[in-house]
Amino acid sequence: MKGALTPRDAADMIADGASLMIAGFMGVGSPHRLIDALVARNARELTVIANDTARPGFGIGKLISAGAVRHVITSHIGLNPETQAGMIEGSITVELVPQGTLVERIRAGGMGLGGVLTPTGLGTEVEEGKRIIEVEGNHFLLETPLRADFSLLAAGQADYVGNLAYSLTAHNFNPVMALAADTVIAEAESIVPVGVIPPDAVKTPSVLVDHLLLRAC
Amino acid sequence: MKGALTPRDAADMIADGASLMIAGFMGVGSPHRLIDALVARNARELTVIANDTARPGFGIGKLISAGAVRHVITSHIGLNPETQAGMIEGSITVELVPQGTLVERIRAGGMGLGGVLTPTGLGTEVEEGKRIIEVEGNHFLLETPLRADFSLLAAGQADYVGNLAYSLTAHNFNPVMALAADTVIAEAESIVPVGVIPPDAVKTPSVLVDHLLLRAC
Amino acid sequence: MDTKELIARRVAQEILPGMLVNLGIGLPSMVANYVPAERGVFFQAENGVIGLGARPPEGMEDPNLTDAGGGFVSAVPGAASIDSAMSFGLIRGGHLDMTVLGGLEVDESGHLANWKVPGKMVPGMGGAMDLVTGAARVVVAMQHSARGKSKIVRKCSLPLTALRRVDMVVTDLAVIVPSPAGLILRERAPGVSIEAIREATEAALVVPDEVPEMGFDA
Amino acid sequence: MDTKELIARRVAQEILPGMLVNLGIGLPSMVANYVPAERGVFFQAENGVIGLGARPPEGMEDPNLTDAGGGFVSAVPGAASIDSAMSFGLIRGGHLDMTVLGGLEVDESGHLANWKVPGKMVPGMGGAMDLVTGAARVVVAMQHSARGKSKIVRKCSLPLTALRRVDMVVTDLAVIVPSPAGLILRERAPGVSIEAIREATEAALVVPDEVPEMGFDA
Repeated sequence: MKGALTPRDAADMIADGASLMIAGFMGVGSPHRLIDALVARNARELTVIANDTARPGFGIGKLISAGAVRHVITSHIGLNPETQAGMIEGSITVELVPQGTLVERIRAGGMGLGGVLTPTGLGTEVEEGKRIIEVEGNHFLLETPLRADFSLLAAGQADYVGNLAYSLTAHNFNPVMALAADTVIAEAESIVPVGVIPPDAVKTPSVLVDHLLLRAC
Repeated sequence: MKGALTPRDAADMIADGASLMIAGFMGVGSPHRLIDALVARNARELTVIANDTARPGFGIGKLISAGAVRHVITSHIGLNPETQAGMIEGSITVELVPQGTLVERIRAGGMGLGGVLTPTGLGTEVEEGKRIIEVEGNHFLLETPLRADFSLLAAGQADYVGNLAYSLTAHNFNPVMALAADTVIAEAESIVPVGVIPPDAVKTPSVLVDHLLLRAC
Repeated sequence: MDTKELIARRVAQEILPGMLVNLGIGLPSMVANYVPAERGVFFQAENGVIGLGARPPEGMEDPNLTDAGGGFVSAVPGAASIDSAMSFGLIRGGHLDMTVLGGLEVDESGHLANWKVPGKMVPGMGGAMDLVTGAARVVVAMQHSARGKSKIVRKCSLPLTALRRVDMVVTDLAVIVPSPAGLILRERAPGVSIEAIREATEAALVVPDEVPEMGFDA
Repeated sequence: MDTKELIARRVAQEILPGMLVNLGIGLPSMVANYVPAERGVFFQAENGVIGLGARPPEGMEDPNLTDAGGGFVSAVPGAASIDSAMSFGLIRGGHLDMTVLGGLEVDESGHLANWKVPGKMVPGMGGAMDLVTGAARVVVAMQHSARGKSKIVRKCSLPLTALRRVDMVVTDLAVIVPSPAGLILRERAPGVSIEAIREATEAALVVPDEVPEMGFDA
């Protein structure tokens, strides 16, 4: 862990055109301060890998509304009509991935696997262009790893060395995304002294976190 | 969760010839009471899937000493000369699997994946008989899922519905093995009322646990 | 009883003690209202909680505890938080006893389409493809028709959610069980005739000698 | 200074502030003794702890906290418990900055063999194959020879641990850096001549103009 950043410094670190994994599920467990900072610095041409694009005015929806996003790899955009409109008019390209496949592709990218075989998507549009592998008489799609330049995470608690703990349904994609980017930036609801998060409660070990946002004022 | 069992009832449930995943790393995080009960009932011809066979007189080593094991799928037997001797004289067959591959194969078996691609083992003896799959110019071994008839787990705490929490290095293979068997039996150092293990501290959700051993006296 | 309540109550009867059940957004989520607490059922939401409970009292909502639609929920005693990898490990790995999903079309092969209307509505599959592929039992809860058009069709015209045959379809008119022999009409909604169901259904139905009315205790 | 201490102290110099480091059982585990706490290094053991610490005071040992060899350890402030899937995710995914492993043979291609002597000793690869495949840096810490026979060989006769070229070999005689051009002799142990190293080494060595002695502060 390289120390605490202001949201603005973090947003400046993320160049236009960068690929970002952004944690969260309909905005729950999303790094809202980082998102606001990206909107504030007028980020452009981002690729976003995320479960969904939340809704207009909330979470990743703010990036969509601001026109910051060029490409999305996601499982669901049904609750954000702006993403759907952007897709139809061509300002945003969208790659739809089944949710369980999305999380495994991210995990594979973070954990050094060359891919995983899943039955999900067999015989559907998701199959198009993918290799089908037979194992013991059953067929599976070969799904390949995903990685990004940055992962943007939101934790309930962080400690001074960067260990993260999450709360209830705010876990979602945070633990896997923590492994799958070149640079990992996290924000936390509270930052506590080392030792306050006991080893068994750490969900993302500090060694994965490059930067922590300084505490919210 | 179907309620608490005596170790003896649990051992009676496990027929000779059954395949067992047994959690633990050199005996740490292993279900010692279940192992003792299997030795006591003179179990025979077991297949054991486990990280290692511990050492003579400890953990899985007790099953080896008792002659209960016919086949082992494991990453390491170096600290148990009895397993090595059994392998050489032919009373035990041993399939050696790299530790990171072993845990991914178990996870794939438990999580409905048809396999994973790993670079580990490429160009070594581990490669023999396996398919090599190319993804974006890199080569990987296709490793297939593992499942068993039973998973035998050890938790630090269990609650009345079967939620499990683990302590420090006693986690190891417990969380993945909890998904990868037809029947999951767990023992715990303590059994506490529902609510004592908060949702964020549960490492194995109760829905995966079929039986819990009654408290140790 | 309105048609949504009828569907939700009938689906609730399929949920047996101790099951782990995933309920989709919308109509399926209403099913929870008709499953008595003493049945010991755990509801899962794919966003990461096992043991989903009712909406909390006003002012007690936790922004870190919602259902898959983003609505505030609570957690029952014995609940567990899980991340997305574990959530879909449970789903795809066969640990989920039942999923209840909405549908756009179900066809004579028992195939479900529920994630895309090309050129019109592309919400994305979310967790639906994994749920239909992996859950031990798949129940579709939907209105029998939309804008006068049968949603039980000969062959899905919309993109499929999975190749797996769903196990049961519950509509405001009927309970239908897809099988290798086709769609079996198992139950009628109260006061609805077999003829009326046939008329409202594009697909061919296999009609047994006895097609009882759905039964409701209350 | 005995040869094991010499090797351990020299390897310790490779460990930079803030690194995540895995130490193998045996000689490699001694390296931790020579890394000052203020360097802020986290030691990982593949059995599932990040932030491995020294053996606890007598009577304070926790049976649920050991190193990969089963020996009692402690956990430093900021430690984290992880399961085996995460442990090897860190290793294989390139998150581990360095691993220090023992060796049976290293050859001119930089290949390591350390898990099997066919017909004699078959301990199994444990985590070694994943470690050598995935760690950002692989350092082999071993005696230069065993029973008078060089362990730095032309070509490994024992089964390989991985195809990946190891990054450094530290022995009681030398520091050797495998490269596409062969094994480069980088440092000599104090008082050991280049000639003595050549004689003790089966493999061909690339010898630069300057081959300084290992430097030790204390």
